[in-house]
Amino acid sequence: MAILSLKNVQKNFGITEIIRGVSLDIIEGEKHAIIGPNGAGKSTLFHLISGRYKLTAGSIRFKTEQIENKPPYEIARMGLARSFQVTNIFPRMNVFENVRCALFWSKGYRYSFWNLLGRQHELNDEAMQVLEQIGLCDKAMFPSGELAYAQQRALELGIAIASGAELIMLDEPVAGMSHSEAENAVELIRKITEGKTLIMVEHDMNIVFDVADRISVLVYGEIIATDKPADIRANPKVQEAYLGEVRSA
Amino acid sequence: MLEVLIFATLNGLVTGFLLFMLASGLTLIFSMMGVLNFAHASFYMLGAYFAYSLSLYFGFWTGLIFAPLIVGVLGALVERYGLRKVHQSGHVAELVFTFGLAFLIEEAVQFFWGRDTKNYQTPEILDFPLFTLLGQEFSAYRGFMMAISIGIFIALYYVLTKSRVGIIIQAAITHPQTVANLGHNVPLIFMGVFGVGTALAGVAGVIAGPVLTTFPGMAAVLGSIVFVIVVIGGLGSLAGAFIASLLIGLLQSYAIASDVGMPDLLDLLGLSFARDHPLNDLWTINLPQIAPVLPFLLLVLVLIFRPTGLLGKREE
Amino acid sequence: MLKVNDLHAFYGKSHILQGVDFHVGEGEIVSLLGRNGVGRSTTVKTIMGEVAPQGSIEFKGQQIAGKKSFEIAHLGLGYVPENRDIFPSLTVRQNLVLGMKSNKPQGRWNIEEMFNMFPNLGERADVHGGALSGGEQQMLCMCRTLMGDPDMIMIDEPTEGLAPKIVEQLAALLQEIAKRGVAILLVEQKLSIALKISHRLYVMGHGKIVYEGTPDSLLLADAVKAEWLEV
Amino acid sequence: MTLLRKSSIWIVFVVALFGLPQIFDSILAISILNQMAIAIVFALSYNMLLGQGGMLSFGHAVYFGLGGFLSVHALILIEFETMVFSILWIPLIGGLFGLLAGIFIGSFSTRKAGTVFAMISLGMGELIAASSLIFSSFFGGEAGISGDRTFGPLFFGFDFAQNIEIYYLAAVWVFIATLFMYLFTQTPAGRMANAVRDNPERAEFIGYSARKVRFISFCAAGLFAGIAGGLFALNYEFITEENLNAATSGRVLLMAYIGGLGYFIGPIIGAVVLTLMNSLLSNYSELWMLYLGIMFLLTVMFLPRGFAGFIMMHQMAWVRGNMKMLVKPYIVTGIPALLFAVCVIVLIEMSHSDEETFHFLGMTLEPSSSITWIVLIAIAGAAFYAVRRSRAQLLDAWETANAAPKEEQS
Amino acid sequence: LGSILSFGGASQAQEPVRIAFMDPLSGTFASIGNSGLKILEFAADYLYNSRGGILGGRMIEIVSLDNKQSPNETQLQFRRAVSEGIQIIFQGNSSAVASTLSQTISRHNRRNPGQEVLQLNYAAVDPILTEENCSFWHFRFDAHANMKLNVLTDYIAQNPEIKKMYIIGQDYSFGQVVSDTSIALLKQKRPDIEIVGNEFHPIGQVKDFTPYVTKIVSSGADAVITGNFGADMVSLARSIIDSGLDIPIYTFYAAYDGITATLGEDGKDRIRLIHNEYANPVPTEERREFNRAFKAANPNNDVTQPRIVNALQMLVTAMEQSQSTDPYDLAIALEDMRFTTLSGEEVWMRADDHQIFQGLHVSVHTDEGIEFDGDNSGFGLFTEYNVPADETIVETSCQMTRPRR
Ligand SMILES: Nc1ncnc2c1ncn2[C@@H]1O[C@H](COP(=O)(O)OP(=O)(O)OP(=O)(O)O)[C@@H](O)[C@H]1O
Ligand SMILES: Nc1ncnc2c1ncn2[C@@H]1O[C@H](COP(=O)(O)OP(=O)(O)OP(=O)(O)O)[C@@H](O)[C@H]1O
Ligand SMILES: [Mg+2]
Ligand SMILES: [Mg+2]
Repeated sequence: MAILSLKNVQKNFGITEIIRGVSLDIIEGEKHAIIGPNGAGKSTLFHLISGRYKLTAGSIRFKTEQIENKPPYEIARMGLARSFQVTNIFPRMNVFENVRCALFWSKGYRYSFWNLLGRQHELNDEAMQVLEQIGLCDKAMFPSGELAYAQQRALELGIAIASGAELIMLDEPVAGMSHSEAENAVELIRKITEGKTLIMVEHDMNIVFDVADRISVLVYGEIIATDKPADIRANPKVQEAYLGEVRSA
Repeated sequence: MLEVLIFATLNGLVTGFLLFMLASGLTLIFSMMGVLNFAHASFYMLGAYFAYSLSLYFGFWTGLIFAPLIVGVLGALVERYGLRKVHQSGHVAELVFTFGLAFLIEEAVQFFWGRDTKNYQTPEILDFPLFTLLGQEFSAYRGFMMAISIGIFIALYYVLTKSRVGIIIQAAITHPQTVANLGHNVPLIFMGVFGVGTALAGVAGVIAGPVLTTFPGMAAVLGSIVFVIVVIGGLGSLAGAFIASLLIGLLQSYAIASDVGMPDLLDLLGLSFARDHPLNDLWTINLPQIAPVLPFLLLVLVLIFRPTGLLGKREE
Repeated sequence: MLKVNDLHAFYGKSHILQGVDFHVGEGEIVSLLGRNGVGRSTTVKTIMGEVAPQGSIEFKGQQIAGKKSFEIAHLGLGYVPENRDIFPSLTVRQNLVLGMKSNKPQGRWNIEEMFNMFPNLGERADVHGGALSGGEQQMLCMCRTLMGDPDMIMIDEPTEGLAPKIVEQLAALLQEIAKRGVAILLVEQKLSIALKISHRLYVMGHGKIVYEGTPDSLLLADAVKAEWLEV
Repeated sequence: MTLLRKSSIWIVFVVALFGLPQIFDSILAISILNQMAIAIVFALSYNMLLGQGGMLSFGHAVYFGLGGFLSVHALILIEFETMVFSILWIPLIGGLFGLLAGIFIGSFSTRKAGTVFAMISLGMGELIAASSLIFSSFFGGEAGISGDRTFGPLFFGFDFAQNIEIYYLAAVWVFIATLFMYLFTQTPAGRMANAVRDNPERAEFIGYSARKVRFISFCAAGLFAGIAGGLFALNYEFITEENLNAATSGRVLLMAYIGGLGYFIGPIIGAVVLTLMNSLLSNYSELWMLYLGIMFLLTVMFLPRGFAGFIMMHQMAWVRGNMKMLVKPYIVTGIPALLFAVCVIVLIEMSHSDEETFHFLGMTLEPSSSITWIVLIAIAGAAFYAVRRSRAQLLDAWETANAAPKEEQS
Repeated sequence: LGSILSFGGASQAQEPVRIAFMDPLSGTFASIGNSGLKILEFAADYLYNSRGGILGGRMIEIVSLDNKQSPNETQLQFRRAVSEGIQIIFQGNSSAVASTLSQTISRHNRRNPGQEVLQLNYAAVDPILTEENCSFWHFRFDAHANMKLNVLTDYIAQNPEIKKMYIIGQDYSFGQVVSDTSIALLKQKRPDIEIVGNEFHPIGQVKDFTPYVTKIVSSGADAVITGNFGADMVSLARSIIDSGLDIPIYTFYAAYDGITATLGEDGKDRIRLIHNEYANPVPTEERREFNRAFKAANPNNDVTQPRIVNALQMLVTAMEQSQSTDPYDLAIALEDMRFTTLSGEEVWMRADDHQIFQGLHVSVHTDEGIEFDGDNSGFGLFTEYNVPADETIVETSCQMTRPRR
């Protein structure tokens, strides 16, 4: 049963059609990668799903509900977390706060102005665990805005995964990381998406091919193929549209 | 009745054009550089006072030329040695800085020119009625005011559309270093823009001084209304500021000219309340009474229903 | 063209560059490789005057250490930063216009040409830069620098977030640029493209140049690769 | 341990609140303390908006004022025994009304932050200030309305006729308000306020409606501003339009900013300092506004994070026990700086006063003789030069004092 | 801190009688306050301190307190005065401030017997201060608005040319009093005069008066009454003049502090002012000397409010009579006092409401026959119409509660 299913989703900005009728089913528990040339509409697709943009046409179902017209926060509350391609954190708060805020809603704190955070031990512990996972423990009290670029990417990831949502969407999670960092990140992604559903956009083919169960190729707002990695790699359309002759560097 | 309407319109336009002279400078400084310059009206006051002093010795026209220059230079210096330093610590810092500056200028003016109203007169040449309509004179000076204001609008519009200054400023607000890397001398541009902006305020002062009386409180009177205009017009839009100025000018002047008010409305509705009704104040309001706050009402409404302002593209 | 001698740079009290020496010749493509955080970006920023330099930086035989960024840019040195600083509130075209040093177009490049080279940008000429896709932003950033008609450009990690196909196009473009007599200093992590296009390359480690050579020689120098590059 | 340290600050606060009137017991001192008490609550409430919520408001006096007006009306009701309750609860009434006003205005003004919010607040401020002049039956026109706090049931025999009694009452309220405002920052709502301030968009993707988060802090700010207004009403037993106009809003902004927005105690410091300046300076010089203006400029330029920020700058040095390193440079720079300031002030005052002899700090100068001027200017110049010279060293000393000792560095 | 708070009062053999002068000394309204202060200080030195002081050698020390014309500041400054042990406060500007002060003082005096404070109001003319809200601790040394309007309307009534009257004023208590009263009085005295306009504009917020003037013109008015002061007065007058409208303007405050200079030639013979005490010609040598001496001491100021001098003189007389500086004794002594001013006129402080009665005059803004001009402009006020004190007397509704002693 598909946890997320897009039906003929379309998005125009003014006259330019960016997404031209994408239909896609994400099966519960799978690791799904979306690849495609720059400007194909991958991030836009993410924005549409997560409620940042309103769709021009089509419908999106998450779990049992239609979400195409919901504001981001309601979608997030349903258990859909995402990261951003361009780092998008709370720069003036320290790393720990960043992650803890990401935990509030899922832990049922909502808008409460009566429980004191100092007292919420298991919440704080959980936040620290997330920091451990993304390897920022030593920076816990460091203003996140002053972290080095790679570390900010890691935090970006941390905020996305903290809430332990069922569906996690990552937009180029390892962009700008070095190989070793990237490998750690991938390991982390594997670990935390155990038994969860993952959708990710990535340009680094090595990562895509070794993480993903299925891959969709988005070209100019249309999905030209959705398939197992091996078949995608073999698919000539995909090769000329995206991969080029460098199969995998 | 008719002539009231006609003159209300004329007065409204005059006020509008005058407001625009002020707003034009602030559009540069506030809506382009993003500096919440609360001292803008103070520079306007300085313009008036410098012009007054100059006019004592060299006559009005010298004042018209040099007072704005002096104000502009002052403005540039303020940017160079004050704002630039403050800029790094954000908008609120700039705001408080200009707060202090406004304070300072008002006090300085009282310090150097005293607290009395100054006898700053319109030039002889323009001291004749441009035309007399239904027994009322429309002084040439007011015509002159309009002309200058329109001139400013055209000149600025040309500069901002034809040159890259506009976009350079816009980019430099967020990415100064990058713009510098592309070979633009950002500090100089900022200094220049601020200078020009304040100079424009100076012009407004020179021209408004004689009609609106030159006294230490003249800045406070216009203080926040200028922001209202720029915001209603829409950040970053000169045309918007222009329209907003006229709009507000006319709005106020019509409100004053009209004698309608709650009582008339109640009559219309056939209602009437005892004089000791708790809301008596409300039932007796009339438009002229609330004319000065109408702009703020407009502001709130515009922002609620169109947060970008009338012609604003950018929304922060 | 560019000659850097014993260059030092600090962030606060932390000594980032500890004596960097290298040079770039006319129309040459030189790569600067190294792991994260070894100070490549800092090197470039220092040359550009963003970070206060200590040491000698000669550009076209002129000492530029201590000059202001915009002066350096006017001398003909272009810089494409790593974090795609496009101006989100400006349209693509305006972004490019900002790249020019004077109002009238001149020199090797003009906007139309750029749009032909990158159709994506052409289609979006009047879209706000902020709306561009990650990759498009990267391209726009480079085009903008070229509009300034530099004699040498320093590009910091241009391939980041680019689709493999585009990476190839980019490689081709860089070579094209070099053909037009623009020297290129390419700061990279991805060996592939660097090896493919650069004439010479330097490897950087902890604030120093630790290896200088040609692509072929580097391919053989396994020790260097193992220690200073992650492959 | 940390708990002890935290609470120790509060203990100090309480001691200060209730101890000061013992030391400074002149009528004027009490009056100043009362002003401070009010200003502290007001400034803190403002910081909930700007410092923590990132909402720049030009109309915060509205909630203060409305709270105050309601409180005075309550006093009047008590006086004529339409209502009977102890005036202890007056601030609460002010608070409730501030809250109501906050809920109403917040419902449409918190949709956006930034310029839009700022300008709506400006507009609403002006509108309400203006209507307060029009609806004179409720607001009493420019003369305002006044009540009398000595009616109503006694509280352990106190009728609060004396200002000192009111001060202690205020002090209690100040403590409560401050405590609650601090606790608010420690709750999810408080934290999300910071998050939304930093990045409203991202906040929406972790499940929070930025607007609602803003709305909550906005209402809270209204509540506490109202309480401050209530305290004002109790203290002065009257209130006028000027308590809800733009000038008052501006003043609270300055207090919060000068004190230091980034820190909880910032506004408290700001409130204390500005109140003192306001009440002490104003009677020593006609030109005090001028000096106030200058002080703002200098503070904004050289202490971008306010007084609190300046104090915090020494935290590291303190922790590392390096304060002594700073003593000498501070003296070296401080003395000429002080000298310079004095000279400038004397110059200004002299050129302003039209008496033929001019007394300052016991010295007597002749403004008429040019020597006086030359000498003063010379001294000022020298002092300024000295400051310029020594400033670098000061900064350097400060750097080293704050820098980690060698072994910690890596 | 305590020491900072207390002024280093000059230490003399006998400690001085300290009198507070509380008015705007900074900010927009400062010029009026400052000129008042200069007069009071000068009067104290010239009339008493330079002649061996009062009460057998005690000097008068004037303590200036800046209330910025704001009720709030007034409260603060009042507390300061009290903590300085000052018990006599001169205050004049803004009826709003005056009534705040009066209320505060009554409250304070009731709660702190033995530390009473006396309010000498030399300029706030809202009738209410000596009517419903009259207080035992408040004395007014200026004629209140109704008295002035009474005279002014008499004067207007004599002018048959005036058929249509336009009334414009600032939208606050005094402005409203002016409009209501003058309408009522004109109806009695000249039923034929039509009130063609009755306009209120907000204080100090009007940028440009032209729109109002437009209304005046189109209303066909041939005279204007206004209670405006300060910049609002100047702007209004200038706009009327600029619009080429040549009609008399009847005012309360259209002189001195820059206004006379600014109106200058344009205002000649158009602006008329209702006031007590004398302008030009000056009736007696004493006053002439006083004015000269003042001018010598303060070349840039004028004796704008002679009543301040009267107030001081009457206060001192009260002190000498009661041989005390205690507000209660002074109040008793001041009640019903008849006193001859420097202008040789006998004035009377009525006991029932503490309102002074003295001759009222309507003067015109001109440069002819001016001995003492305003702002050194050559222009000044020339008195055209005099009403002796006893004709200015009006009833009062004041029920004063007198404290027991
Ligand atoms: N608000 C907008 N207005 C106009 N065009 C837009 C807008 N947002 C996105 N686009 C365009 O839509 C296309 C898709 O953008 P998107 O960011 O989804 O690409 P992408 O697949 O993420 O590419 P990349 O891998 O480089 O990030 C781009 O060409 C971009 O210019
Ligand atoms: N603004 C800064 N303040 C303090 N330290 C910094 C700053 N920017 C960079 N650094 C530090 O300087 C070192 C070199 O940074 P730089 O960006 O040059 O690395 P790099 O070689 O470009 O690696 P990459 O770009 O892949 O992250 C890093 O350790 C980084 O943490
Ligand atoms: Mg993308
Ligand atoms: Mg880098």
